[in-house]
Amino acid sequence: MFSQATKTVLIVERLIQEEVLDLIEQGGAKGYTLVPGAGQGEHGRRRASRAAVVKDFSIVRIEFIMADKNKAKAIAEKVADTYFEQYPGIVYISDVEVIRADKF
Amino acid sequence: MFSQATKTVLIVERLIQEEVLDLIEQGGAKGYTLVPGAGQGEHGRRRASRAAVVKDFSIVRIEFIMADKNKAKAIAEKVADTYFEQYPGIVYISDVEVIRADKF
Amino acid sequence: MFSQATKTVLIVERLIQEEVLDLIEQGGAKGYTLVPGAGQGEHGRRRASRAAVVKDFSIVRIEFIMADKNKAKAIAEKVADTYFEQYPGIVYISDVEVIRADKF
Amino acid sequence: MFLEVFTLDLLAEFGASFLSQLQSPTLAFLIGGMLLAALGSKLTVPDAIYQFIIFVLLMRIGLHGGMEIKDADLTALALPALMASLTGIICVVVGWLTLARLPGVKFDDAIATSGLFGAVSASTLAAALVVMEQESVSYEAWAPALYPFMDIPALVLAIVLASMAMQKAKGGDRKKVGVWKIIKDSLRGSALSALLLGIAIGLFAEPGRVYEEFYNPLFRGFLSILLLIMGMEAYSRLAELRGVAHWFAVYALLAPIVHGLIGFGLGYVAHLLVGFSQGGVVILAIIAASNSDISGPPTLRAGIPSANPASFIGSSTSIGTPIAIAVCIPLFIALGNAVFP
Amino acid sequence: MFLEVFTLDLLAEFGASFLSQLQSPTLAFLIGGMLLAALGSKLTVPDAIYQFIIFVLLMRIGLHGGMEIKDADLTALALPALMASLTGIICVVVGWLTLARLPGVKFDDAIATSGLFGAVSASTLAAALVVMEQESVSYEAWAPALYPFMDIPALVLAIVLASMAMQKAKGGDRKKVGVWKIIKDSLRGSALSALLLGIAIGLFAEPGRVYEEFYNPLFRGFLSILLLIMGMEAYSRLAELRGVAHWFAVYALLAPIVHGLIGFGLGYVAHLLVGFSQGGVVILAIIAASNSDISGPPTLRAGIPSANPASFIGSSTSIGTPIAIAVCIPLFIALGNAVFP
Amino acid sequence: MFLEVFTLDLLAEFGASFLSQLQSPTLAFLIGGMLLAALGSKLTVPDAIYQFIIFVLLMRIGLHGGMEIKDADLTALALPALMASLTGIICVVVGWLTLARLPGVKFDDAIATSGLFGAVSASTLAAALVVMEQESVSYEAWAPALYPFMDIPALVLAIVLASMAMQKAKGGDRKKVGVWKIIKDSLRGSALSALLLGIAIGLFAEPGRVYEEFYNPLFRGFLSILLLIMGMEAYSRLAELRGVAHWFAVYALLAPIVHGLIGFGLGYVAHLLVGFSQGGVVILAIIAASNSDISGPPTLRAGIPSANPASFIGSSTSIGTPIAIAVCIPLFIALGNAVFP
Ligand SMILES: Nc1ncnc2c1ncn2[C@@H]1O[C@H](COP(=O)(O)O)[C@@H](O)[C@H]1O
Ligand SMILES: Nc1ncnc2c1ncn2[C@@H]1O[C@H](COP(=O)(O)O)[C@@H](O)[C@H]1O
Ligand SMILES: Nc1ncnc2c1ncn2[C@@H]1O[C@H](COP(=O)(O)O)[C@@H](O)[C@H]1O
Ligand code: NA
Ligand code: NA
Ligand code: NA
Repeated sequence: MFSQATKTVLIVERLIQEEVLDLIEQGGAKGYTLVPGAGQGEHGRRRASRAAVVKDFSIVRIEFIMADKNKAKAIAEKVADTYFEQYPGIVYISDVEVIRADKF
Repeated sequence: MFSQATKTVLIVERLIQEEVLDLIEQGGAKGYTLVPGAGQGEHGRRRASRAAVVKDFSIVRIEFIMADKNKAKAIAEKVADTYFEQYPGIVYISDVEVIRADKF
Repeated sequence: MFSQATKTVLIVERLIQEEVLDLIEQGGAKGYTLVPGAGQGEHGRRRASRAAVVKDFSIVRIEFIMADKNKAKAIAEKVADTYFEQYPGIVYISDVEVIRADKF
Repeated sequence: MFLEVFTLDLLAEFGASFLSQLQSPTLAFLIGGMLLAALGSKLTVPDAIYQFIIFVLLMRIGLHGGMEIKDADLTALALPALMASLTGIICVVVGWLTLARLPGVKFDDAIATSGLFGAVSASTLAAALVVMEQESVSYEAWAPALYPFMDIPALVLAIVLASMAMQKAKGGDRKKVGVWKIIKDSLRGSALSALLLGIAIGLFAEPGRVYEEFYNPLFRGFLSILLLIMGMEAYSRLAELRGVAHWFAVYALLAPIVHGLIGFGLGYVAHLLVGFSQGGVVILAIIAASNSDISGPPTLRAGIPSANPASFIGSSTSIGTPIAIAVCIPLFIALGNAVFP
Repeated sequence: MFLEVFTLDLLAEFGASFLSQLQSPTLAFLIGGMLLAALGSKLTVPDAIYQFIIFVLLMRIGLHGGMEIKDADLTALALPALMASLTGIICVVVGWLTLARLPGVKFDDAIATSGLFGAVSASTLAAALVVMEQESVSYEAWAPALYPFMDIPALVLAIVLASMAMQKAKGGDRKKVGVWKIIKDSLRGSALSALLLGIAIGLFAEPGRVYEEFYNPLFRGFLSILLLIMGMEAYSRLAELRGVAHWFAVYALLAPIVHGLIGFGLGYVAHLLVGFSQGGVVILAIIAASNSDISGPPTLRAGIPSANPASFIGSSTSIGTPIAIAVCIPLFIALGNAVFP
Repeated sequence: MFLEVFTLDLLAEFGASFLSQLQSPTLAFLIGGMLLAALGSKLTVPDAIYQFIIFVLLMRIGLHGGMEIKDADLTALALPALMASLTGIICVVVGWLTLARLPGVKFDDAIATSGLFGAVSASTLAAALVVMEQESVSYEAWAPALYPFMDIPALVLAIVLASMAMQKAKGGDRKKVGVWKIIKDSLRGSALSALLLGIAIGLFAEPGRVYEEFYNPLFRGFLSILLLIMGMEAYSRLAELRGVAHWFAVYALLAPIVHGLIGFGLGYVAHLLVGFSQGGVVILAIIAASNSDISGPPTLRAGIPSANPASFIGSSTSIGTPIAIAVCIPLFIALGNAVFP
């Protein structure tokens, strides 16, 4: 019942969220899940719950599962190339097992 | 100090959250963690931060760690069988290493 | 373009969040991401969205990626040793592949 | 000839009432919300605020009702409550006989949609009360409490119809529909809970001061923001409608008016029989015209899981609610003024 | 004979006051919240709203106090403040001598619980002020500022007792308790911060208008919602109590009344010595009867990590707070009326 | 000699106005917020409340403006609007000629900072309106609507300058800057959207009652909380400034005053030419002195991605905003009183 798939996680600022989601869809992913958060990295700390005077600089964690690892890698690379020179963010992938492989 | 365990992630609508959590407990998991979110899939897009006029249709991401992979798979299959024909949602599992194996 | 790295996930109460983040930084991680949540474990259930009369007892899920697995394990062990005897929480690690390895 | 004059009168009255409504902030905020969404504004009302607004509005309506009915003759409520239930049931039956039989329309989607349009919207009710107060149309203090009497039968009937159809299709053993569970689910929804809590506190305690100092002054303002949200929702869910048969859009356009007329008619019967007031009849018509936006969708989703939410939520949020607020509120107030002496 | 008449008088007074309290929305909302939770309602107040309500209530109390004490003689505060501290300390000692010695009760859990019940609840204080205003019991403007003088010593003492016990158990080198850290933690908590900020702004600026237009009008309404939340919390945490020794429930039932009497007594001494007002004594009694719900729990959790939060939070939220609000507020107002001429 | 008297007068006036401002809650809340953050208080205002406050404040300003300009002569707006745009442009040019040329200052960071300080802060505008009302300085109802006329040109110019410089550096083919996209982005931001929505509803509907009952009464109170947030933000972003060239701090100290004087001067020209009122000139000066805190940062971030947000956000939030509110509001009101007869 379980089959191999690839999970990709993208952590980016809300500012570029819509554009990143577009890249994910264009890259062939059939879905994604997004949770709001906070974080710290090279570009400084971002808080979660406090009044975010600048909403667009808070963090979202986007994950999507794809059956085809190469397609997933291609999306990850595309996002990294397009944005990560100038905008904060990270991306990583890992192997997972899914039920209903045709969904991904 | 580290030992093998299985992480299962379930992404479902808040509408069936309580029932899914019950299945997780009945399946023998000793705990779970839940974060609210948003997402897109076959059944359309769901937003996060905006006024969710219909609260129950927003997404939750539930993860639970179990030492016994077979039990984890059984829960995942049970949830998929019970709900994923009619309700939106996905499930995947992956291997992790935990500290304090007896906790899981 | 992809290289190996280790993802560590810490799920703890907000009460000790700042101290845990300090340990992560001291351990050499260059960043982390944090999402607020809810959960259940040995120490009882914690809800997410409802008025959290005691804010500090809600749950945060902290993840950080490091290129060096041993350093990651050291942080995980340090947190577990320092807090998990008396405070609720879990930690697990898993392998991931990252782009831009020098960032981690 | 008499009818003609009457119709002209009604049209004139409606025209005037509608024009003044356009000036009224109620409608302006609804349209404003649509415009903002259409123009891609980033303005959003946080979910926490939305929940709070619903709570305060329904508490206000409930407290007011509860305090007023303390010394009301509640037997007078019986017949209007019956009429409200009848209206809810007839509306769903109408949908079952029309929408569900149209080509290209999935049966379950149609029944779920009928259930939603048979049920009641708390926001539309709140908007109606503000406009009626403005136009000094008075009503029985308990009239807003007719809400659950219409809401619950409509939801229950829709779910029962859908599951009967499924059993027929599948044959096999009859799975019982948990009617009581549906009723409980409805009453436990956040909007009805707040309404009932307000009524109870109004009845049994003395909340006059907190009502005057807090709940009442916030009513108009919070309603304006709620309408803004409704407008934004209406626009941004339009897209969902695209994937759905066009009949849903047609239904969503007409059902509020037809349902409102059914409610008005049955309310008028109650007027003739037990003297149900003009304002009461108008409220009955408007809640009939409204469609459930808070507790209806999850109840129907849980009860008819095979129905596609895009069909019922899209059509109600994007078309049904704006029609109910922008057209039906002025229409039935005008109708009341025309019909009642 | 005199005592008997006095007691009867007090009982009659208390009965009347209690009955009127049941009518008062304060209690109605608390009970309403319990009922909602018990009936499984989905109504919830979002966390953001809860935080905001606490902020506005405490700012309102602080601003009012700050503006009033501008020209007050603050030396009069000294003795009542001392009495407040004494009350906090005695309450913890009482718990240490009773609850902590009972069979089946873990020492650390008992001390943490005593600390919580020795400390002060901002919500109960707010509710008391509204009821007292209603019943026209007047008090020194600075009386609400007694809060930290009772709250902090209680928390500090509990943590010190727990860590002394642990050192004794473990033997070995004495780890110093950071008393100053506990004080800082308490003062930095969101409730006390807002109270102190309000006092400071009331003292040094001229916030009269924003107080009159915003903070004061929202007071009653926000309090009603806070009590609703408290009621919901009380019910939903009852389950937690089950896993804990029954003595915690008994303690939570009695401690508010006993602590209130201690506070009342010491307040009365201050009345005799420096003329502390009737209302001031009542406030002292009620905050003594209350138990900390915002900053206390995390402070105790951090300070006594070995204590099981279910014991101290369950008993305070589910039993202590309802008793303090529903029983102790009318009780000590009635006692004040009976004792003072 | 005359100048001397004038300066003394102005200083005296400013001194008095400043002292009374220190008493005014406006400033007290700002300073209170800083103190809370500095002392490590856990008090925070939830994000949802912050969003709601911004919405209500801007709607209030917009509704008021919209209702008042219904029968105003809008041609009178033309010249002040031009002056506002000119001010925005000149302010950015000043930054380009000074800050951007200083040693150790990255060009892109400097231009982004200049854009932010050339643009407008809704919060500062709201604070200014409250203080002006208090001191009975009257202005044209449409004066707050000058906001976008200054805000947008400043942001557009900064982004154009930065991208021209980048093209020069890189050589190669000229990538066109999407000016229209920047304008749309600005107008779609939550603050400007709410302001424009309020103006539209004020103009086309009759929101008088909801304005009087809801938006206006909340204005002062919500502003007090917004200032508290601003104060907390100012303190907690100070740390970010450390990694950045000191020139940014110097610029952030001086720019508000210089920009305010530019705005005052150009406003005064409009006064001489078309009779722009004293209050209008003061508003122009104060919005010139302010720096954008809501829509500016993301617009600049998207438009000048190479700029380090710590430089522009740190300096504006931590230094620019406090200076604008605490120094520039009283300064330019006093200047107005001194200069106008
Ligand atoms: N090593 C890391 N592990 C987990 N999350 C990270 C890491 N580095 C950066 N992030 C996340 O990515 C965001 C942007 O990172 P950066 O581009 O490094 O500023 C941060 O705010 C974090 O949320
Ligand atoms: N490929 C995917 N990757 C990540 N999350 C997904 C994916 N597909 C679906 N989801 C999540 O599961 C929810 C329901 O999916 P669906 O049943 O496809 O509508 C969506 O709203 C997403 O949050
Ligand atoms: N098996 C588990 N899987 C996932 N999360 C868990 C698990 N056990 C505990 N947690 C999380 O860790 C928190 C504290 O756990 P505990 O120390 O077991 O009370 C819980 O509230 C959960 O959020
Ligand atoms: Na209906
Ligand atoms: Na106490
Ligand atoms: Na400016």
